[in-house]
Amino acid sequence: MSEYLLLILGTALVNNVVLVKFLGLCPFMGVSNKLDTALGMGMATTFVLTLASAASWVLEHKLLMPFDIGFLRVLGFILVIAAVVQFTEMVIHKTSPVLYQVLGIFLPLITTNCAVLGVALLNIQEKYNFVQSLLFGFGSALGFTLVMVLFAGLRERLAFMAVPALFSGTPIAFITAGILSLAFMGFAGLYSK
Amino acid sequence: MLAFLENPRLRGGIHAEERKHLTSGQAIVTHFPLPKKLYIPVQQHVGKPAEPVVKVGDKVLKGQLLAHSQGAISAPVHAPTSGRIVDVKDFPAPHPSALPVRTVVIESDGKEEWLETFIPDDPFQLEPEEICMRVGGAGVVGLGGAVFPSAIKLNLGRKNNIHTLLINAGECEPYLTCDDRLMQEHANQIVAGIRLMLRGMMAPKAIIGIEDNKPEAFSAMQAACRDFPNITISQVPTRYPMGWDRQMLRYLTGLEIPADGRATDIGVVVHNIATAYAVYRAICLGQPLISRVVTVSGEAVANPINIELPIGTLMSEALAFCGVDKAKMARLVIGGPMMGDALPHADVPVVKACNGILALSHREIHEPETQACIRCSSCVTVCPVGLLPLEMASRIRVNQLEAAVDLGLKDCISCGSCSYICPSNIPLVHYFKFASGELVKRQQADHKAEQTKRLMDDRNQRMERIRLEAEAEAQRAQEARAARLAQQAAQQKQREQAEETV
Amino acid sequence: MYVLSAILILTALGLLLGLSLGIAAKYLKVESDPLVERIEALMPGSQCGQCGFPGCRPAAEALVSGSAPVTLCPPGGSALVEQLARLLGVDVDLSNAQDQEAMVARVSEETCTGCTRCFKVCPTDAIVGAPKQIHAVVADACIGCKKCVAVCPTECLQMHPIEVTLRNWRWPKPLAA
Amino acid sequence: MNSKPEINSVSAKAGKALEVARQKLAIWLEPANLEKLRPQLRYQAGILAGFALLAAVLLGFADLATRGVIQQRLQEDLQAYLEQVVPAGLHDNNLLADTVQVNSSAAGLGAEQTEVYLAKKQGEVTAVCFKFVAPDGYAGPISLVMGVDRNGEILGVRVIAHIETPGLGDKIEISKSKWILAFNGKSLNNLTVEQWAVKKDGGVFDQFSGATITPRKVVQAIRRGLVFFQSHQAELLTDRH
Amino acid sequence: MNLSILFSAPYRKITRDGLWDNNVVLTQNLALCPLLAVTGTATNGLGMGLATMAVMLASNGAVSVSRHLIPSEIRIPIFVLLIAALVTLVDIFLNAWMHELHKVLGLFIPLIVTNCVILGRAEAFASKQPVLPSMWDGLMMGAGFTVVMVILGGVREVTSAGTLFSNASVLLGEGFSFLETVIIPEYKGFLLTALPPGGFIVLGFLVAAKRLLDKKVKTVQHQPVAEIIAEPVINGGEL
Amino acid sequence: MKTSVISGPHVAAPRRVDQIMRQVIIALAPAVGFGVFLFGWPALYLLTVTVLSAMLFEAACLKLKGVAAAPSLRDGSAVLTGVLVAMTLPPWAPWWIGVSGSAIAIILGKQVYGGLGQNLFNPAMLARVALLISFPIEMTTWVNVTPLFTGPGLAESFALTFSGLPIPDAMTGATTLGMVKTGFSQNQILPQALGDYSGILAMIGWERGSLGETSGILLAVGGIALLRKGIIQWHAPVSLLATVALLSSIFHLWDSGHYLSPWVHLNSGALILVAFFIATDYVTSPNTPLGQLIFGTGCGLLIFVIRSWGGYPEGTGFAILLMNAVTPLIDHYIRPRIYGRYRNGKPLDISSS
Ligand SMILES: Cc1cc2nc3c(=O)[nH]c(=O)nc-3n(C[C@H](O)[C@H](O)[C@H](O)COP(=O)(O)O)c2cc1C
Ligand SMILES: Cc1cc2nc3c(=O)[nH]c(=O)nc-3n(C[C@H](O)[C@H](O)[C@H](O)COP(=O)(O)O)c2cc1C
Ligand SMILES: Cc1cc2nc3c(=O)[nH]c(=O)nc-3n(C[C@H](O)[C@H](O)[C@H](O)COP(=O)(O)O)c2cc1C
Ligand SMILES: Cc1cc2nc3c(=O)[nH]c(=O)nc-3n(C[C@H](O)[C@H](O)[C@H](O)CO)c2cc1C
Ligand code: SF4
Ligand code: SF4
Ligand code: SF4
Ligand code: SF4
Ligand code: FES
Repeated sequence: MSEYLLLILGTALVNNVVLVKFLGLCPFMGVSNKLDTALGMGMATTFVLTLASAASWVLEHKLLMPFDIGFLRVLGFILVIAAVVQFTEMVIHKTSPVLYQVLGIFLPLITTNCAVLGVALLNIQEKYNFVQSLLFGFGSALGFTLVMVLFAGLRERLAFMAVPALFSGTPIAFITAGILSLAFMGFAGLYSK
Repeated sequence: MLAFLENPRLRGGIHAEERKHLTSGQAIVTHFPLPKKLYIPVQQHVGKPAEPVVKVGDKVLKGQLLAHSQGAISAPVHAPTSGRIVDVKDFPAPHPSALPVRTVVIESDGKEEWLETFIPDDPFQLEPEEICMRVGGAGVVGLGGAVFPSAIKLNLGRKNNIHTLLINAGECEPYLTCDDRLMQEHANQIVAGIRLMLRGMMAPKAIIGIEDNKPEAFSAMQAACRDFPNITISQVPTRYPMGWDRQMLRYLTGLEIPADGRATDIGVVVHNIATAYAVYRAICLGQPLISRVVTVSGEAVANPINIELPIGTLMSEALAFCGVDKAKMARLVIGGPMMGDALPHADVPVVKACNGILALSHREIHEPETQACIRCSSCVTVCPVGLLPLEMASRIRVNQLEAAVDLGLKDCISCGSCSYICPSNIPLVHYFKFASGELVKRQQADHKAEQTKRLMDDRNQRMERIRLEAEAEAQRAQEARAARLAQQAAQQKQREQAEETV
Repeated sequence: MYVLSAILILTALGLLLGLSLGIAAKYLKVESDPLVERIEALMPGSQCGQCGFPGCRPAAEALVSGSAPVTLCPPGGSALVEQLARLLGVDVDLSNAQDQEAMVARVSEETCTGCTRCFKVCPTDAIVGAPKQIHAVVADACIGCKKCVAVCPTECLQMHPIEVTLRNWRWPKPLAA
Repeated sequence: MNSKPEINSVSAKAGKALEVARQKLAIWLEPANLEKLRPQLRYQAGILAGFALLAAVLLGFADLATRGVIQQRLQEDLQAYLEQVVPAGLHDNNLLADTVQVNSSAAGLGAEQTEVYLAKKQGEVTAVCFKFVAPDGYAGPISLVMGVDRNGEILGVRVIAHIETPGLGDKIEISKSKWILAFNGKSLNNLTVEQWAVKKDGGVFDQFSGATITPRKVVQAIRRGLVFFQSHQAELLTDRH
Repeated sequence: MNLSILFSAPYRKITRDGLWDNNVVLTQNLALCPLLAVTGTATNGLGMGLATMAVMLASNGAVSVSRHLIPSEIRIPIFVLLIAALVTLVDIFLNAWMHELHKVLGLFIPLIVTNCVILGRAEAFASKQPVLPSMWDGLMMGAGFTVVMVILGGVREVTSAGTLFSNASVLLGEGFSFLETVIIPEYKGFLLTALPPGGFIVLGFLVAAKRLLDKKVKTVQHQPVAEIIAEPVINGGEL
Repeated sequence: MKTSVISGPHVAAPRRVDQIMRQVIIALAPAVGFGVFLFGWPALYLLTVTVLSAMLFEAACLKLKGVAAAPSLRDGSAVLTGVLVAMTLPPWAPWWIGVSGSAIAIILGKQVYGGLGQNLFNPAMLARVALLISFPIEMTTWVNVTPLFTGPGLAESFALTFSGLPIPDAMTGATTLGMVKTGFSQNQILPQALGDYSGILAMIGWERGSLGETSGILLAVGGIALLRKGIIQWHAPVSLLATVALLSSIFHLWDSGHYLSPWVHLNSGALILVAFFIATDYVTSPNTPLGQLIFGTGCGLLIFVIRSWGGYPEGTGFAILLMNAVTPLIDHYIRPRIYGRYRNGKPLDISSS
């Protein structure tokens, strides 16, 4: 049990997908203007990521490995992911038009959110079993959501600050992300020991 | 440091330099020379302006009705002295904009002739309704600053089963001592006024809250109340804005008024101490509210005093009487320095709401440069309401008023504690006043847009109706023509047939 | 042989996913966009066309499709901008927004001939008066559309800023720190 | 005799069929036709499957064509590493082909089973080499490969992969510093247990200023590798082939 | 094929958009993951940029060719399928026949699949435009990406290690060894820029620098807003 | 002439920004003075370089922005940041470390965000952490205690600070926390790893460490002075120290071989400095009392976690930066109860009161 908890925490904090692994940066920058939308995006991603981790594990271990067709891994994974995302998109469109409006182009982009494919591939690379894969996916998504929400909070506050014109908007957001990433370096070494 | 050990009933607040000693030691001056002309605005209360009942040229007696109240919430105004009406015109109001307002101008005849009035033998035998009526007829309004017609509050109290009348003698604003002096000199009359109010509201008990920086007033009041066990006197800590009725109520009783409610909702009515005195005068002496005690103070005033002034006196005259040094005066303020307004000039009349006239020097207003907010959160600490002034101001700065409303802008009482404490000297209250005004403007615009839509719909419907009518008309005309033609044709045919047969 | 199975598996996967997505698309179809309605309700509704669209509804549609900025409607002023920005989740810098000063039409009594032309064009019936009589504008109903000014033959209608009185006086914005 | 016309007619038929198919395809590809097809469920599934088929075929053949080559490249890579730690003069066999699996679960090498490559000269084992991991580097595991001669003396050690801090811990790479060469010739016999440590801990190996953990952990791992070799020495050196 | 068409106004606009006005990274804020993950050195940036450019060229072409076939409901899976297939092909071939290069880039190649800008361009441009402009768009967007990759990698490499294009010969072949330079010999190294936080911060300053340049240019010419919003539809070069 | 309308209040409190900053500097003075005494002239040079360069960078940035530099410099925040940066540096660090630290703090930490009051992260901590990451060697070279006049002279010290020559190994050692971390990595257990640690000396500050962090007692004196003056609130420091003390007590009782005692924790590293002077930074901490309690607790928790299980010996800098990132969220969700309303903003029920 505690081993699983450690896996989730380690994935979310120490090896944070966004700040340490550099995955999923585009939605991280694109959908973090508002706290609410960041939370929405985080939850959408959590859903997709967890599901995709499980689905890709099944694909890998039930189809690709038995038939020795590892070269189709990327292709198969991305196909499954794309389908999961598309499905999520349709559900959100149906249930929450405002959220849909806001997440806009980013929902389809979860497909190419490196985080999703990246985590699915890492699952295989790290030789995780099914439960571990699931938790790894969930932990990564948790880490993603965590930094999304932190970052959105910071950016919401930045919106009221007198940032110089040259830096306001994207540049200061990047710099802030850098400092956030610096802060997360403090977790280095936590999980490995 | 040990803020957490303090009374949880007391939140926020500041301790500004009091500067009450300038005037607190001297008796109220009552020999102010009667001015030649008095300017009485018809609106000196919240609600509808009063409607003048006098014409230019009319002679009036002291205490005579000048304008009667209008509608549900309003109050009459009376002649402060005897004389002749010389004008009813627009005259600058004691308001930061000094924009004009309808004003009755009386030229005094110096005789101070009183109107004959009814004085009851035993006022405490009057019916409660009667008391309320007389208070209303005397034009008494709340003298604590809100200038809400007092009779309405009394009536409301009677109808709502009030358990407590809270008498607000906080006088928490620096400089001001008029209530303090009033209590020292007229304690018995005030207590009589309170008893009348209790009777008028049929309320069982009253609490008087006095800030602990007025020990003389406290003992005077205590002496005056000794025979009336249903009136208690409590000292409250000196901390601005203790005089905010809700703060004092929370401190004294632990009760809190719901945000969208009134004091009467929880069985309390709050009146100012000077209001009680005015009630006494209205009932026991039959005198309407035509004068009041005003603190004239500030470093630019040579002889700061409390002075009883007829309503309508120009502030410039009052200041001249006390000896103001124009060169030293950096700002003229009506009311206290915290909530009062700066006036552009002194040629405006004293009104019922005016409890202070301050001529402040540069040293007193002490106004350094405005800097960026350093988020010190002092403003949060001192806000008695529990708001986040820095956050609201930052939203308003970029015109996001809705966001400011979400943060509680509408609960702000404009007490000024936040602006006072801010080390960066940010005009926080000014932001909130601006935003509130802007919101009212938006509300009105919304209202107007709705109105517009309705008007346009009406018009479109009318146009449509006209068009339809015109069409129907045309149709009818056409049908008629067709019928005529048919008839003609038929006739023709007949004729032809006839010819044929012929 | 593994190549064959690869081809088979992937094709089957494609078939399966295509089918399920297609079905999902059918069942989860979204008919109309309720957002347009909500936005239209926010608009001033004077259909004045200052936004460059032929009325408020098209303007709302353009907003939803993202082809128009939230600052499009001058009559709505910054209040509208703020509401739209919230609804659509976009960032706007309102700090320098300046609402245009509200104006109302006023009839100057010397030159009015009572021709009733203004009376006929006013969309809100803000002008009152009988033929051959001096007309007057009800300031509260006038929306400042200037249509009457355009048709008046004697230039007796002019736009004036709304008069400031104690009733509509507001605190100005403090100078920025 | 009549086979020729038959062939002709067959090819003609085929040509015709092809022609017809081409025409049909052209008609089918007409934008107007596609417009009609696209909303159909059947079509959607089909087209996705079609593209999947296309991709699978493409990749399948690409893989068929390259699988062998890639396998070979990987072998070459491994070979290259092994050659660095086992001098060419010491063996005449193919290292990759001569391997034994040894249980290393107790040795702390980061794996349950370790594949040991045997270097042989004229059929006799002259040296062994194997990969192992220092799991507790500063930033993460450090993969190493080591060659050891019959007497348990180190022939060479190399770092295969690591994620230590660039500029600090990465001096363990041969391309960054010669530090790793200091292990050549060291064995459990010519150094005491205390000496198998960085200088700061009283040993003989240098640390890097400001980064002691990386070298400390590498030294400890290499020593564990030698212990592993020692405990399996007899088993490995006797030739069972 | 007549190359001069590439200098006609619509193509010039594509070129400008790709390289500067609508730059993948600096303006669109896309493709950030590979951008930050591999730009430890200028060489890595160059290699990854070139590989991405190649994939973009091919994927935009493929998407555009098949755009009439694809129903909008399942366009994303199909686009992704195409891109993944292309990337896997590149991966396989590099691995087999340019093994040294693959060893350096190997880790990052699958990342190209998930580079959002490839799908982004497929969606925004190639699925609506004829083949030739689409491919040109892919090329130019890729080029713009590569330029930023190299600049970012260069800045990070110089500040953190004092070198520029180190290891260029390993990655790109011996012919490129001339690129390898030591800018600051005996440099202590400002490690921050080599690490993840530094990547973000340097990128922030790069975007600010572009803004500064744009502001200087803007005083000369001004582009109306409407043009930026609507993608131009180009006729000509129909397949 | 819109501006002529002035709103109340017409009097103002006497406390201004520059006074606040000055008083914080004064409160830091004893600890800084002790640091200079403890580590000699090089420490003084470093302090001077850091403060001067902080002011210089501030002035340069303001100049670039086109703002008059003098008024902003006078508010003293740049000096304070400079002092705080110097206090977190190894006392014999070369001059360029000080200059880089000031540059990071002022430019990256403050001016790109728009200057005073606009920054999201504590500039001094940002500088500390960025330097640690960038120059781990210089930032972990701790000189032995060499009180003024016993160490190198004026000129020699000048050379030490400005030439950048390495400090001889014999003159350096590890800090308490560093020693313990190293001990653990050599598989030692506690009393052994602590060596000849003396809690009393540590409290006075007679040990290796950063320029201004060693003397817990002097820092606490300064902090309490600020508390009494009402310049800082008690919430953040108390909750921070209490959290660390509580967690370390629990774990120390559970396994005293691997977890330091609360006494060592409180006297080690920058804990007291951070609690009183860093966690209370107005700009980067929450603005409600409850928020500050949460902030302090979060800092304490993170410090303990990083010290006990993390890769770095000390975690205060990281903990502060992390909690700075959480601050906007705290401010968003934690708001004071408004008069007449429940915490969720709904008006009170009439019956309930
Ligand atoms: C910030 C603030 C301070 C106030 N201070 C006083 C005061 O010192 N004395 C007072 O009588 N009323 C004061 N008031 C007004 C009271 O809240 C309340 O309106 C008044 O006591 C009602 O009595 P009245 O109707 O007789 O005026 C203050 C109000 C506010 C908002
Ligand atoms: C950003 C950073 C990266 C580091 N990287 C390494 C590393 O890769 N290897 C290492 O042994 N120590 C590294 N360290 C240093 C360790 O934290 C630790 O201080 C050091 O190993 C102790 O060595 P010393 O005893 O020589 O000071 C790094 C420190 C920092 C701040
Ligand atoms: C109690 C207190 C603590 C402070 N702590 C810090 C600090 O840790 N780091 C720092 O750079 N400045 C500190 N300051 C000074 C300023 O707040 C500092 O200049 C600010 O954090 C930097 O941003 P600003 O100058 O834009 O406000 C402190 C100030 C006070 C009053
Ligand atoms: C305010 C302040 C903050 C510090 N923050 C950190 C930190 O985050 N990480 C660190 O390793 N050392 C930090 N140090 C240094 C630390 O307390 C100590 O000197 C050594 O890190 C202990 O090995 C800090 C020092 C001060 C004065
Ligand atoms: S003016 Fe408003 S915000 Fe400021 S302290 Fe008073 S109630 Fe609070
Ligand atoms: S008191 Fe002034 S400086 Fe302090 S937080 Fe409030 S607005 Fe900002
Ligand atoms: S400008 Fe505003 S009010 Fe006028 S038509 Fe457009 S949306 Fe309607
Ligand atoms: S401006 Fe428009 S609304 Fe106003 S009176 Fe003229 S026509 Fe009517
Ligand atoms: S490249 Fe855009 S999310 Fe990774």
